[in-house]
Amino acid sequence: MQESSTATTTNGPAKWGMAVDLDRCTGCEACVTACHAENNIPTVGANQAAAGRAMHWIRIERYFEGEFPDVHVKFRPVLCQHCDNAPCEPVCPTYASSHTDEGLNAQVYNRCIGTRYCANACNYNVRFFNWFNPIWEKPLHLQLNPDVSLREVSVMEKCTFCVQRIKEAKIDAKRDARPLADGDVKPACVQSCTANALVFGDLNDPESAVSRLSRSPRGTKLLGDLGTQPKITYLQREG
Amino acid sequence: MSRIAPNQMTDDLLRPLLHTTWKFYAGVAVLGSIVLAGLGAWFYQVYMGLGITGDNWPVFWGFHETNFVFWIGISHAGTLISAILRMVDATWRRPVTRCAEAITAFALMIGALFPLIHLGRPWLAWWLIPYPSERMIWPNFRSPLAWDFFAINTYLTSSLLFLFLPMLPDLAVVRDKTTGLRSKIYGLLSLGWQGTPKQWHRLEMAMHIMAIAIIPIAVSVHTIVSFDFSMAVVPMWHSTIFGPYFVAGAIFSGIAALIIAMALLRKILHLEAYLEPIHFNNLGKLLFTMSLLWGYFVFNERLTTWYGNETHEMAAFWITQTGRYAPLFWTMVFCNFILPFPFLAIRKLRTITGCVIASCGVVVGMWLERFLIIVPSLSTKPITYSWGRYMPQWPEITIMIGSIAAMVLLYVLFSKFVPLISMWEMKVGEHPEVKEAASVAAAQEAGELL
Amino acid sequence: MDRRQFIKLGAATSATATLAGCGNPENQLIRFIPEDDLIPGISVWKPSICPLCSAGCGVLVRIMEGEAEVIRNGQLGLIKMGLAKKLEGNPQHPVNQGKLCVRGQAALQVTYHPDRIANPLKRSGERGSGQFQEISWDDAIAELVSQMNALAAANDQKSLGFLTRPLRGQRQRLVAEFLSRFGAPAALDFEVLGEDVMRRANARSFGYDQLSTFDLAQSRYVLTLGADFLGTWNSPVSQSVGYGEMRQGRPGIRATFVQVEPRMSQTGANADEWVPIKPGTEGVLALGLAHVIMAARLFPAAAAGRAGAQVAGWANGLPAYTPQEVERITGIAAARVERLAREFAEQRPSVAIIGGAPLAHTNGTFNALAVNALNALVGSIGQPGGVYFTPRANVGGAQAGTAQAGRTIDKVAAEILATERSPIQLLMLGEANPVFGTPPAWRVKEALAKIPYIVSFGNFLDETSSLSDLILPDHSFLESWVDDVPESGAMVAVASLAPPAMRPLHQTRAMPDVLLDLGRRLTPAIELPWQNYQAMLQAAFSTLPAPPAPAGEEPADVWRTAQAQGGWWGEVAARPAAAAAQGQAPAAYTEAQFDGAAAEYPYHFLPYASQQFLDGSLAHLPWLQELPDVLTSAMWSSWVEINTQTASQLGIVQGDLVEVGSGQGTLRAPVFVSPAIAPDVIAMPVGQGHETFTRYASGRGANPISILAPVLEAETGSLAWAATRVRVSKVDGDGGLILFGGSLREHSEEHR
Amino acid sequence: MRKWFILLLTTVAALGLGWGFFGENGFLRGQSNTGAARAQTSPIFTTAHSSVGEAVRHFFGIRSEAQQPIAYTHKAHLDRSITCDTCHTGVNTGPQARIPDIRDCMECHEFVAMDKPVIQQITAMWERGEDIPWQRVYGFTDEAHVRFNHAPHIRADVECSMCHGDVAQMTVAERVVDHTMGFCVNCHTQRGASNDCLTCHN
Repeated sequence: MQESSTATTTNGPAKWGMAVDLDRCTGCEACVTACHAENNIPTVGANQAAAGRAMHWIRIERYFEGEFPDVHVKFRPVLCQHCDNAPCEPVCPTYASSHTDEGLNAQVYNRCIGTRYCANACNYNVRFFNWFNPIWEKPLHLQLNPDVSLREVSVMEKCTFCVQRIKEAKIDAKRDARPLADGDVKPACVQSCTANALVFGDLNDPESAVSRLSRSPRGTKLLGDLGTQPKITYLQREG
Repeated sequence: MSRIAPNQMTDDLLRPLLHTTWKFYAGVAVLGSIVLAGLGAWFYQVYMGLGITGDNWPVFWGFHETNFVFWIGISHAGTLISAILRMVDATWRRPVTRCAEAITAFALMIGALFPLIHLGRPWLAWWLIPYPSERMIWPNFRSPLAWDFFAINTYLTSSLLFLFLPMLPDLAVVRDKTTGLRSKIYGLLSLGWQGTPKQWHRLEMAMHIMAIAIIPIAVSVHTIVSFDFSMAVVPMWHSTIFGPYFVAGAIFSGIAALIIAMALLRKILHLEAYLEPIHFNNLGKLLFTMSLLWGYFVFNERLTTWYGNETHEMAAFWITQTGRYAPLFWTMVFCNFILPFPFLAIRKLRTITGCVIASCGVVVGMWLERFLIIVPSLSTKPITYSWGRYMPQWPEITIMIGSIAAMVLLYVLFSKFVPLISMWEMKVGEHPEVKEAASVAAAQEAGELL
Repeated sequence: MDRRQFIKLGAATSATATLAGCGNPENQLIRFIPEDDLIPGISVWKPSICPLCSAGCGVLVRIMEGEAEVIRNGQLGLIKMGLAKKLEGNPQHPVNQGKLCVRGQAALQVTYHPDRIANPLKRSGERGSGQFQEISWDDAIAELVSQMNALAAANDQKSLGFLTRPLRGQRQRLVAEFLSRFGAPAALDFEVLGEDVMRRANARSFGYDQLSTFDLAQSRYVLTLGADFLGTWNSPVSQSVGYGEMRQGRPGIRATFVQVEPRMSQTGANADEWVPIKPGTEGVLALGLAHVIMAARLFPAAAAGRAGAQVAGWANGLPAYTPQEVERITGIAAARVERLAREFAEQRPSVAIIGGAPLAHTNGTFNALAVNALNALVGSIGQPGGVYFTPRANVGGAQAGTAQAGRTIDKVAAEILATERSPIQLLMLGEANPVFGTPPAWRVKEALAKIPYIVSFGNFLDETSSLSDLILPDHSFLESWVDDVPESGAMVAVASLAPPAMRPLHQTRAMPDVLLDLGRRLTPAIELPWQNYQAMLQAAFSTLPAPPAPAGEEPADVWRTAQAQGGWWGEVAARPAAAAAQGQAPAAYTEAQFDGAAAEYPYHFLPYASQQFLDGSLAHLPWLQELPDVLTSAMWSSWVEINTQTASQLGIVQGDLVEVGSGQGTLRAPVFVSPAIAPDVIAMPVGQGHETFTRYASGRGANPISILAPVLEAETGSLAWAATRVRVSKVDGDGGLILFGGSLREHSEEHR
Repeated sequence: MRKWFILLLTTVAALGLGWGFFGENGFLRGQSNTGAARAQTSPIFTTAHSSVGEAVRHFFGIRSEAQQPIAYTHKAHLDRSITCDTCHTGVNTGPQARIPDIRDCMECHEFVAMDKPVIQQITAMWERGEDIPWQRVYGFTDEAHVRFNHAPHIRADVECSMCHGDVAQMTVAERVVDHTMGFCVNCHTQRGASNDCLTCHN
């Protein structure tokens, strides 16, 4: 990622967003496991996976196009789009799903009472429910990231844009009395992305890498016509 | 309508209260154990988590929500019969009102439980109550689920009042007919009803106000229940027709439930003299109207979706029309429309049996309708990669059966403690000279009659 | 209350506190004095090396304080220690440049696996029954010493065997030294999906006995034959980084990427053009392209130099490989061959990559040589955007000899089975699992069972290590000194190195230290010049040149810098290409041979390295089991891929259970009906089907290797794992295919 | 005639339902993306609480007081001009304040106050290689999902005693401040700090 000296904290709150270059994405799924490791996402096991309870905050969607031999495949990493006009937020009766100043779709686990309405309202199906209380078979619990809380039974969870990393970067920047630079925050998926297909940053900073990519003529929004105003821009493949 | 002497009437209608057979205990025991099984399943679900149900990603709602909408729908029986017919002063309603109002109250109690049952963490449901706290967080008033909370509570309160108010004179009769503790309890319940002209006047006034008030409440409740779906941008949910569609469906299933309940009561409590074919005939006509209305709504909903040909909607459309859920869809159409049609449209078939058969079809069909609104749409949301499916598991089936048993049990117990046919309204109806009981004298006479 | 009473009270509450302990049994354990100085909540990043595949990516380990159950002085208790929490790519490392693949991310779970062997174990039941009892390290070492002493006493040192997956760096050197000083033959290495064919071809074509490195970032045209270079093959992270740049890294320039393979791999799914080809004819296509290029006089035959000389008929412009002839053999239309050839020659720098199944046919070396010659023809060797050979850092002086050439597991197994007394009396087993990874016809399990004594250094009980008599569990890579010399993936020489990132969680010991210890205890002792493995590494790395220091400063200490940054990397004098071996006939096309008659077994069986489990050695990691396979979205399953039309002819729908039979046996697995596979090919990922391999992998799915025929690649003698033909029939039963994704296809109008 | 008609229609309805639920393409059967959907519990899941009693205690926020193994007096130490962060290191640089282990004690008590029985008790533990099993006095429950970071609070000049009470005057530290959400929110409001949910919860 390019280093940029532009300040982002000086002009009000950031607006975190992501650009996904589908021409770079290889479908390697490094992001998927990186996300599991970073965010303490439970492994549900074969039976639960068969019952449709597998949890992947980010997934690589695969679509076949055409028939043999003229067949093509489209990969698309889908994670929470952190919509500015998010369908999941108004429906939650307790504000467990709410919008933050920095444009994140927050899921506040302790406030969640498990109506699962947000998951129904979400058009992207990126919300996952803890159907049971997860445990980690010892000593797998030692792998857990202490910066991310463990969600208990009957709580909805989803991609947070690795808010723990955002918070840490902000605290560090404030400690050092410097503005947050572009590239200071990298969610786990972005950091692992082998082909640099994922770019994260502040959309309020017009010079940030993500802003520049989001203005690309290749840029589209997923289900953009639904008016959800997602903050993830997909750069379409060329050729 | 044959005339029944007031005393005979009192005896007939109070018989269940004063004489208890072994059949009652057996019935309560059987129903009670089914209800306990349902409760047990619920507690097991709370203990283990919702994973024991068939809900999954992406079909996060299934049987619990279907049952919620279904029972709230059933609860619309009382509103129509009691309130509307009371307002237009349709006299044939008199023996039917209390049966209908009881259905409203009980179905609503059970229906209102389902949002709790479906919650992952029901012990936190009190967060929906807007109380001030130092944490400075309120419930989200933008959420249709919060609207549900208020709507259902309002409806439950008002329909309990609506059931209870006209019960006062009858409770007073029971008070006078019994002795000891029972008399005291009924005394408390009858709130000191003495049948004075002032009391009659106030009761009439209250009933008029309630009848007027409860109609918009009932309409709004099911409209708000429909908002649970239509507010979400989910294929086939996001529809302007859902409000009236749900209200019509609710009244439809409510009448059907009422017909079934009346037929059972007539048989079991030997009320042949009170619940006459004319009542079934009239309700059958109403049911027929609603069936046509329902058919009209379904046709509208389907046609506009199909004609609109919007990609995401079409997935949910075809899966019910020709896909995995098509058998259920066509069964629903059969039960709600094709089956009731001959029984309700042809006068010769619109007998008590005919009406009951049609009603059974409607109850099943309307349950399927709710299921078909919820599950197919959720399994075919816009992102095709996340398409999924749903299969109920034993806990939710047990809870559903338990809820049906609870309905019957509540009804059985109710019939044990309160006369199921409003005695005073019957008497007023049977003796037209007291019908224009606006004057003090007439009211007094009515009081004496009791 | 006076002070004495107060203290008494304190003591009493302490007793109750430890007993009551909030109902948490952990609180009843004693706590040991911490050995690390860590501040809770603050992460420290330490370098390490990912050991899961041969790419050798550098990682950074996030260490944070946590509380773990450990045994100290024979007592179980809790200790606050530094625990690895997350692995990230090491941004400084030349191979992976800060990135880490899906398997590398999951490598964390190797250390924390619930079924990891925590103590030395001694067999207590029948061999292979999986019954072991814990013994102390002293007893375990003593037992092994007495076994080895017995060999030495009988002057039978030659019957000590060492079976391992290919080792590199100082580990390999140590094992080699140990064996040679004991008098044992060199280690026998085993890898399921080995790359011997590619190395042999590179040695013949270019004089480098190693895998190639591709400068994809600067390529304009990439033509791949079978190699899953973005997923599982060679150095996937390095290649993925290059791929990203090749697509969108240069303003206005976007490389074209063509993938030729009969079953669309993850890599093929990214191609601009996917070309299905008849299995085993890949080399013919390469020569067909060369023919067109030479015929059009875009490049002269001589441009291919030495690589061209390895191919029969090259100098004459390959007259036998006209587009029409290529069409007949490969099934690719002649016009397409011509077009691809022109594109390949004109959009330069262009590069052709071959790997995977094309090399696992009987004519694998031919295929590889053909592609090497094609690359050489268009001048892609050692040029930007082309093929490179990673320079080798000379760590610790001359490398001890590699594994005994030509001595492969199948030959050794046959030898053991053929003789009354096994030629191997004592087998040391590294992390290799040949029982799982060899065709049944080789009877490796039977052979191993004939060895009187097997000692394993493995971390897990798998099909092979469960046959052992003694298990001396190794540290995980995070707990030990690690080093590596990546074979490919970097443009500069790399020698990775890292100290332990965390303290050992269990009662394990590092295998190199066990060997050194063992050597000292033997009679006669083996005199190795190092006290421990750390000392050996220090000695070796100190020989590397220090990085140039700024003027006026002391040159940095290589040993310290390497530890801090995760290794040493830099320019070294390029190794001269080895002289061409004499007497090797130029390769000519011979039709690939398949086991099984086409009439009886109508389909080519194509096993492939799974994205999650590679060759099956990672099937024990729950994160990888639950990872949806990117093309099928299958989790916790194995499956066979069948073409849509073939499936409908056979009356098979998605998820049906089928039986796949070869001349060697049958297996059952659910079907994934795919439009992206040739109709005459049945593909199946390797990885599942373990009998014994921890709670997560045991008894799950089927192992395609179990029906492979023992066909060998003609020149190298390595297993031709793509040379089996099969038949398929639908059988009754629950397929048990678990898919994460719903529909295979998108709404056509969606996502404009 | 009518009976037959009724029977026919009922049969049709029953068959329709049966077809819907169990038929070839019925919603209780057939292939799905999730395979044969099975919803039984998997061994890697458990209920959130080990007993109903524990669940009820959690619900009402009842937590047992910490009972320390050693009656450590904060007052005696702080009176000797030792500051909080002497032992609770990391509090001004990172999220957590370290709870000192026996090595910190022995740094002084290898030389100081050796005659006291409690010190002898500690020395004995030290010699056995054991750490003192201090119990956490404060700390949030898992259900609170709070990720508290000490350092920014210290940098914002929040006194330790603000949240932990006047430990300097305590013998054994006690939980004297109730760390409710209201407590945090009030202070954040007064000081103009963010009251966004994610400030504390993630």
